[in-house]
Amino acid sequence: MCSFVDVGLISSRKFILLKLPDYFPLYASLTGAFLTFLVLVFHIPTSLLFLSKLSIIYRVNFYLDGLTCFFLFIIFNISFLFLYYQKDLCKNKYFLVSYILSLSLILAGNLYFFTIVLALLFLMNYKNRQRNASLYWLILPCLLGFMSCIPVLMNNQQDLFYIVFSGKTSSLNLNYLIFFLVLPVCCLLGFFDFRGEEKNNLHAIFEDEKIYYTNIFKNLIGFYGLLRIFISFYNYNLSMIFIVLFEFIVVITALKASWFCLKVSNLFNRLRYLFILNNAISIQLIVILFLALYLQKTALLELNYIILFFSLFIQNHGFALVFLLNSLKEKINNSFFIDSLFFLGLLLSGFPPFAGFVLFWGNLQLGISLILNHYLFDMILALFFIGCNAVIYLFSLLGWVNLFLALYKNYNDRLTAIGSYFNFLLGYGKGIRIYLLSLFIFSVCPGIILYWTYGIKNNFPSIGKFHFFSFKSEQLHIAFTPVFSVFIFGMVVYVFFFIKKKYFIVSMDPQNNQFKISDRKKYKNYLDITRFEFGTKTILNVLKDNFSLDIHSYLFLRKKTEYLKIYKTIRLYKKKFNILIWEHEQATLFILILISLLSIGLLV
Amino acid sequence: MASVGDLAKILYWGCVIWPLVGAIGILSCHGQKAKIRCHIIVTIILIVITLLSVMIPNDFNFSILWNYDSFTGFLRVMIALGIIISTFLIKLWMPNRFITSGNEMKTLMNLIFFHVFVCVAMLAVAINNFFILLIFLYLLIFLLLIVCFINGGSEKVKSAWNYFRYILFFMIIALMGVFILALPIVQSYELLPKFGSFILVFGIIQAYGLFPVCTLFYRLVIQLPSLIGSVVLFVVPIVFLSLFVKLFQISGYQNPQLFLIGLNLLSFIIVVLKEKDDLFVLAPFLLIILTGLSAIFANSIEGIYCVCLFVIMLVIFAPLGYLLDKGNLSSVFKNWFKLALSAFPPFGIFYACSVLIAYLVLQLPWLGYSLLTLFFIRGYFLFRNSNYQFFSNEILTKEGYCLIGLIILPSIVLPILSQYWIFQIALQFVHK
Amino acid sequence: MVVIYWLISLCIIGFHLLLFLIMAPWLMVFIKKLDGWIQGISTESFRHSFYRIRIDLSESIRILLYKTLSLKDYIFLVSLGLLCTLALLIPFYTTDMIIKGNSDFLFIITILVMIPVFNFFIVYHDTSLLSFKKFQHMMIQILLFLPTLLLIAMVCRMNVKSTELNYIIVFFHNSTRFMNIASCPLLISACSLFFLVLDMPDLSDIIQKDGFSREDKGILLYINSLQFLLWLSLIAFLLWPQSIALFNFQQESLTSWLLAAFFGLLAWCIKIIIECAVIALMRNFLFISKGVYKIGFATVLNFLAIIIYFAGLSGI
Amino acid sequence: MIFAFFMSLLLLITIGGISHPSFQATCHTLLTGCCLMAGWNNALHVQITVLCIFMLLIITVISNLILRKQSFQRSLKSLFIGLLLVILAISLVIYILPPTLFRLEYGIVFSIILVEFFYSILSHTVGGQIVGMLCTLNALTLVIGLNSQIFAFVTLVILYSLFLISSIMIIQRLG
Repeated sequence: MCSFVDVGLISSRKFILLKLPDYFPLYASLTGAFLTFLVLVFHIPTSLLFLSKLSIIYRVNFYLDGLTCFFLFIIFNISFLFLYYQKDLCKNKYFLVSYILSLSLILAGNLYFFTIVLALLFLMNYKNRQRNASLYWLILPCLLGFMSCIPVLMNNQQDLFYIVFSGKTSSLNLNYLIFFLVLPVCCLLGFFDFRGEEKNNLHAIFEDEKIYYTNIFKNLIGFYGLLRIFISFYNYNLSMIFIVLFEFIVVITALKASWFCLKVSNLFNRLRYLFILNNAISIQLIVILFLALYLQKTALLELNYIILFFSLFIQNHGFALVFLLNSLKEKINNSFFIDSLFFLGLLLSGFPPFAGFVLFWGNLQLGISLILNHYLFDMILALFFIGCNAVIYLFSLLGWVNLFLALYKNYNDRLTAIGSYFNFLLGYGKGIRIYLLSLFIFSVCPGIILYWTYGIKNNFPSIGKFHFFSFKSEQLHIAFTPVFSVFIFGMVVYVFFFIKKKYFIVSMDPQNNQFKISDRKKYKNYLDITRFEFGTKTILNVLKDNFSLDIHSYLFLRKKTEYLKIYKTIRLYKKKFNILIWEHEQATLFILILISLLSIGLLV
Repeated sequence: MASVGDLAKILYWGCVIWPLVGAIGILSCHGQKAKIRCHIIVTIILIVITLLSVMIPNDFNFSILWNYDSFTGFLRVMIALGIIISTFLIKLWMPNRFITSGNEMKTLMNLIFFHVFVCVAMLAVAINNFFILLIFLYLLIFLLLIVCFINGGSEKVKSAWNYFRYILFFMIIALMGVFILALPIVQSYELLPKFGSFILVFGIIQAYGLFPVCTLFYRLVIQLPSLIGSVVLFVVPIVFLSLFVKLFQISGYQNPQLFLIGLNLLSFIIVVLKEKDDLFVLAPFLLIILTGLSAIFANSIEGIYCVCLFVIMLVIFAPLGYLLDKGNLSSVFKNWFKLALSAFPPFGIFYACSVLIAYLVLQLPWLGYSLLTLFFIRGYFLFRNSNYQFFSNEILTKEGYCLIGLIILPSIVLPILSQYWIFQIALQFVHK
Repeated sequence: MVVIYWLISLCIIGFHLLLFLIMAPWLMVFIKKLDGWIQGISTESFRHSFYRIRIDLSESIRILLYKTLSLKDYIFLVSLGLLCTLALLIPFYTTDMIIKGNSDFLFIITILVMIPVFNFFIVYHDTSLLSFKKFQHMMIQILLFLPTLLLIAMVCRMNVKSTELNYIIVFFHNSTRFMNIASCPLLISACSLFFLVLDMPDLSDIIQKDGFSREDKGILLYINSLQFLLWLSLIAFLLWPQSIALFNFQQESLTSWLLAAFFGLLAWCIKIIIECAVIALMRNFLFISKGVYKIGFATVLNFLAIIIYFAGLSGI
Repeated sequence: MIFAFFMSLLLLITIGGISHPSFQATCHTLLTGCCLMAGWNNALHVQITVLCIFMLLIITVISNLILRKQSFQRSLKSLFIGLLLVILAISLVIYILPPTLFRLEYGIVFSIILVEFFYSILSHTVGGQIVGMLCTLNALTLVIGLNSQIFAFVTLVILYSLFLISSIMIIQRLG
């Protein structure tokens, strides 16, 4: 289908690196998934595994622990999904290279190997004459700073070369590490590629769409890098500045992404910005982790870990499927595509009680309980945190609603009954249906995933009691069990349909059985005129109609002419100002001295 | 052949005398092609001998003239490695560079003086006596003068003569410093050894190309024929650096740390500013400066470790850069070289720089961070316009693979292989 | 003992749901009556309006059970289902039902915010431009109140150390003082919710001019009344959480719980009536020129609640 | 005392300088020989001092032969700069060296080196450059003659020989 894609460093026409037969990576990833599943479920101590023995022989460290197994499991799952549909996706092996790179990075035992593979990944995605290509040459020196901030004198004099992840080396200063990790991780999570609707190179957007699913690996690596550094070198003397900087970047990108996903009309771009929005919200959890450590509130850590890993698991699997479907858009029939996107949206967006809402709920509860002491600064921080989260959640809701409206607006005459989506007799897309149903089950009763994250127990200091159905933490009196509400809703719906089927005859007319959305003849004109798009114009009009709030003039930048006017007035007054100073030279001098003395006094 | 030590000594003198034998061999061959082939064979055998001379541990006691320790062995191997790489590159990329403008006599003399130059360098690295070392160093520079005379051209001769005079002045200054340090009462006054060591160090570091002499050295290197130029670019700095590192063994010597750091940073900034127009010849100067910076802390294990790492980088990237500049290769090669030299991960001098900065952050945090910011600024200046094509069809040819191999060799392969050996060198050198 | 416990909790749930489903339409009629009484215009009599509602509802439910469902019907069903789950989560007069650990304040207000969003999808069923504007206004109105709702959650969290409704009740039961300064923040934030419920449209006006069939009108009206009742019961809960009986069967005897439950029910009815009166008064006498001022008032009240909480802490 | 007199005379010659390079070189080397002879008794090894004196004689002959046709000019500016350098060097040495040593002599040697090097940089003609460097080498012979270490002497001889060979080649090539 899409024959060759010139993306990143590898010009795939000459891609002769990997000549493996097609089925080899498929089975390899399957076995990998199975092995890591075993390790996670049965909490096998990872020191037994043969991989960690490999390092002694080849002096290249491989390191395996609960965290790596968790991320490996996700990567194997996603790659199995993509390899299964590789025939329909692109021909070139661009996906395989990023897959192998991400695997080697996660297995990397020492920091040198870690930074090398991370840099390779950045170079892979470098496209010259890209909009933010000059950003790459700011990220690579960050990695240099990252690598050189770790003191050469590790515990053993012998191994100057490797700074290994295995030992608990608390001699490091985490601030510098985080400071140098902020930019690369944000770039990995896609916080900087806010490409607007470039009309001129549509080709770029089309080309990008086909292989955007590889960004899932970049995203995972970003999270893994941050968590790995945090676990291996964490100590308590973080400094507040870096955390606030990180929080500031995350909030800004979240707001920007949410605004863009309302403005943009292309389906792919809308999905992309929602992906970035969800990343930003889950990164906020990690920032809360750092804040909890800084404020020495260990009661929060347990719930934070659980929610973080739960949302990581669901979000990555969900968005992998979303982008895979988007790449397969032409090949599969439309109704299946729309329904699965609808269910995925329901899962990821933040509609209660599924995974998106859990992410938002966790963020809010942890954020509030983190800041709960009685100082004015904390109060302002709490209000800022709540306000930003509210706006982000509001815009993400509108973003997903916008997506569903767009979907139903374009394809609404081919909509099958949603109820019949999950009966597995239908032929096409059985794998995807099973995948989706399992995701729903996981999101409703999180115990299954939380049992796996307990494999990471020895990494984290304080993982408490295990609750199968709910996110609960006794000290903070926070609890949320999604399964009960689904159970009640299911009961109510079942009662209605039971009565309907038992006592009332389904109408004999077969044609009537077929689900029809509407006979669009009567009110054709209304629907087409009304703008369903939630673009800027609609929102501004809505605010103007309902609340008579005209914010059009504030939002958009003034034209250039106004700047010119300001510049002319300044120039006019400059001459007068010089003459003034020249006349009252002594006075101005005296005033300047006075001001400087006062400021110094103030400072001291 | 009573003990293994004697074998090591014989091998050491072997790797000194072998280049002379090579020169005689080249004389005896007749015909351009035979001479060049003989030259290549001699250089290949040279690296074999030097490796052997290093592998065999020596138990020779201290002698005033000839002193063997693992660090000088390491330097000799590196010099041999550099020579191998430069000859191999010239043969692969521009075979006609051997023959200088058709003049039979000039190519012959160039080849012979190349070997004599190597022999003197091998000698100079291991000599322990300060005065004899100065003789050999000055002999090296005299050889360069003679090569310039042979190849003719008033421009060449003038630059060589200027460089020759400057180095003579700095050597005299160094000798004055040594005599001040050798005074019997040097310990009783705290200013005297400081002044003496200041003069001594200032004399030596100017020789390997720090500011202000680097412009002269740069002009000299450009004039030289490509075979000798690519080798001179790293042999002269390495030899003078070995002298600079051995200064710590002089009894009264006190290292003027702040002055040296300042001078190094100043020359770093100047090289960065001048680098925009021709990176390929100036880049080795950057490596020399970084080696000098890490040599300042040569009395500690990490200092020597960084020096060894940077010597590896210098030995491989100096000829590569010089020949890239001379040969007309595609811009993709140059982009890869620029990436390797920019100290960004993953290839090139990233690992050595990170180890150096990490150590500096420990010792002098302000210096570590200033160096890091310098790398940031340099990265921005180097890669400002973002249309760098790294992958194209040229890279998938023979030359492309050779270039990438050469870039990956010092950045990943050599540090891993030689990590244990360098650490032993550092331990032995510091505890002496 | 356990069997009795499950039996009683089942009948509590049943009575709770019946109460919720029946009381809702009466409420809308009662408020219309109050408005008429304040403005001095004569409204239709109680008996006639009940008769009309009863016929519409029974008609729509009968047809709903008969015909195959279209997207519009799905939306109605989903809204009804969500409203029933919420009804069971919010304790009106007693607590400690089976769904003890799940009634989280954030979860409830998100679903309450979600319902107008679902209703907006009805627009795809060829409604008129006017109804499109009305549904869009309802959705935006409630979504813009989200920051104030989260502020209330924060006040709740700070005052009662948890946003779980059951825990709030337990907290106030344990706190011995009857009406101390500490419980005032919750009271004020409840009052701020009045502004949210103020402009809740009762959908009767748009339905006449539109092409909806009879049963759609009935269901839409019913959903809106259920939603209105839920918001009022939430406000009632926040106003005086101590009035709700604790159903921990182990400590107290059955009779004491029955008494408390009856008192809780009575208190709930009185609170609902008072709220209706307050809303009717606010609708007639509180002239707010711009819609956005309501949100402003609500946030200001919440800030006031926070400041009072701090005042309470520092012993005033 | 004689030693100090000869040293001061030597300093005069270096700063003042005679217009003809070969005459300047011969005077400078002969005077360094006289200084050596004057400071004869407090040298460590007399033999090395004698060797230095003979070497200086040979060098005067060779330098005379080489610098026959050469010429260089001295401008007032270089004179003043030379004076400034001398004052600077001597004051520096006096500040650093202890009073027990020959502070004046060391100051003079150090200033000669600086001045002559500076002159060789300033002069554009080859003759001036060669004479400048020769004088700096003479100052070095003075130090080595007195401190007298055999290896230092060998280095000095080789430095002189290499410098003279290169100057011969330069004069042939650049005239």
